[in-house]
Amino acid sequence: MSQLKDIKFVDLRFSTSLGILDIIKSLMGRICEQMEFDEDSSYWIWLATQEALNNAIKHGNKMDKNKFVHLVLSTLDDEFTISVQDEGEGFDQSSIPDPTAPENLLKTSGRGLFFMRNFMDRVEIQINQGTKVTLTKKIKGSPS
Amino acid sequence: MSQLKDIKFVDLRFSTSLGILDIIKSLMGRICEQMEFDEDSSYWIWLATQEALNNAIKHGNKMDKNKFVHLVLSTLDDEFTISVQDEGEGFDQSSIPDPTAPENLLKTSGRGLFFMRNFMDRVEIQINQGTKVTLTKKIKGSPS
Amino acid sequence: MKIDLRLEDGITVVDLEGTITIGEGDVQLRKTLFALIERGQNKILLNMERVGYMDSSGVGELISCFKEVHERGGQLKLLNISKKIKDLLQITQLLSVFEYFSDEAKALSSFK
Amino acid sequence: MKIDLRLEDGITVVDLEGTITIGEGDVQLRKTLFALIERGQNKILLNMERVGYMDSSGVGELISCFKEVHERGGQLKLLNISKKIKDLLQITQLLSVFEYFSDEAKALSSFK
Ligand SMILES: Nc1ncnc2c1ncn2[C@@H]1O[C@H](COP(=O)(O)OP(=O)(O)O)[C@@H](O)[C@H]1O
Ligand SMILES: Nc1ncnc2c1ncn2[C@@H]1O[C@H](COP(=O)(O)OP(=O)(O)O)[C@@H](O)[C@H]1O
Repeated sequence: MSQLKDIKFVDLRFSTSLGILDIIKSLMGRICEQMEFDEDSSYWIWLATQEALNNAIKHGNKMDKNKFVHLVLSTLDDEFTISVQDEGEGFDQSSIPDPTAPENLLKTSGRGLFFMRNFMDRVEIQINQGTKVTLTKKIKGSPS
Repeated sequence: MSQLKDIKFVDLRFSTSLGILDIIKSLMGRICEQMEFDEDSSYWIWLATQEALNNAIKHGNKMDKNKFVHLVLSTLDDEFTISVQDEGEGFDQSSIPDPTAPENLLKTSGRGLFFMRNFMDRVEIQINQGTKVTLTKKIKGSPS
Repeated sequence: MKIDLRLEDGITVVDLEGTITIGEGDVQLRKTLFALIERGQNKILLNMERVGYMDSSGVGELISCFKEVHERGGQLKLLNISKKIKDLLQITQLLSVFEYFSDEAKALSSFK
Repeated sequence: MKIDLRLEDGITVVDLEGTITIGEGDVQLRKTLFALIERGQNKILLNMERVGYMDSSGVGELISCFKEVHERGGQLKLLNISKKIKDLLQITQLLSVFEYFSDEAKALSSFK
């Protein structure tokens, strides 16, 4: 019975909403716990995911409640993959400035992707129909 | 901003798991609140939904973690629709006994569908690839 | 689910706390009650004051316990069921099957 | 987010409680601080002891407040940032921008 508690795979499509974020947070917290990520890792994984969700809602779907965000959480023995897809117009990755460059230090935005890259093992961005960001975190100690 | 908190539509596909139920419960609680269902209605809506989810997990997917449950929550101004689909073999609806018949009163199972019918305004069962149960609850006072 | 046992005037009061649903308290409750019966403690009062939620599996579980206790010549009664659980037992027409009380002293003396 | 204000030796201590994230505390914090500056209370100590979580929007918000206070000739300093928020400010190389303290008395006297 206890094994049946585990959440292996979740595919969630929802209308643009900020109100669902803390429910997704609980869901991810549960999965991180079951994958035995330590508390710090879980914290950073959620931070990175939240940045991706915020971007999908804000920049991708431009807060349009008639558009959808598509989140897929999938767990393997040694890694956790999170993908976030929106219905926006995408963006030019090469034009994203480095937020730690001196001239950008005091900018009030532009740190989301930087946080994702900092806290996850892999960040892939595909722009096709909307933007799809795939975040991967390996269990500590597993070969990369 | 507050409008953007609303959750209008959620489409959730998850690997058979009991551990996700209380997260779905929070999600539904949030939606019921936003639709202004009173506390009692929210309680019974969750009970009915949980019965449908339990059936999908237990009877439909037979606890097989490689199978999926598909839950769709959709809100209109005056009604909340919940559909739960599994990947099982379906069942013969006409053979389901009435749990309130004297000979069934002390049976230890067989009250799930009865609860759904009792607490929801409409219960539709389609058996196609697996079983799909669609539950509808109208906002009190809205014309039926 | 949290289950606490106490003996009052030869009757076992089972204080439950939590939910009685699939995969949660259900098996646990059954195990506890069956163990009591094995030990000959077959006068049982289930205190449900802190049971806030029960689904059809939970109802089934109650019945299964009820039947087991009766087959062994014992008695199982309910104490302090919430309005909603009462509703569930009402619509399933089980309210007349279970004896239930809202006063512990009265419940205990009913076993005599 | 919960925001409480208290005046200590002419310095406004802003006790924050909650998260600084998109659509949550952020706008609220900005409004509070801007109102303080309007009233000429431009020596501000943000007590973040009870801020458990902050995302990049929150960082942006802090910077926006910081810049506004400085442009008006004031000072904004941080008190009791958690290990994780410190990490965030560290990797974004903002730790040297914000003055931060773990002792309120020391923080207050630094404004002199
Ligand atoms: N999903 C997205 N859709 C469209 N544009 C995006 C998306 N994600 C990021 N961007 C673009 O990349 C920029 C940098 O994003 P990010 O590093 O997260 O910082 P911020 O969101 O604070 O601007 C954004 O300002 C936006 O122009
Ligand atoms: N999703 C499903 N897939 C297959 N069989 C089902 C499903 N839902 C219900 N059933 C059948 O209908 C019966 C009655 O279901 P229900 O009223 O929910 O009570 P219970 O689950 O306690 O048996 C079940 O025992 C099962 O045989």
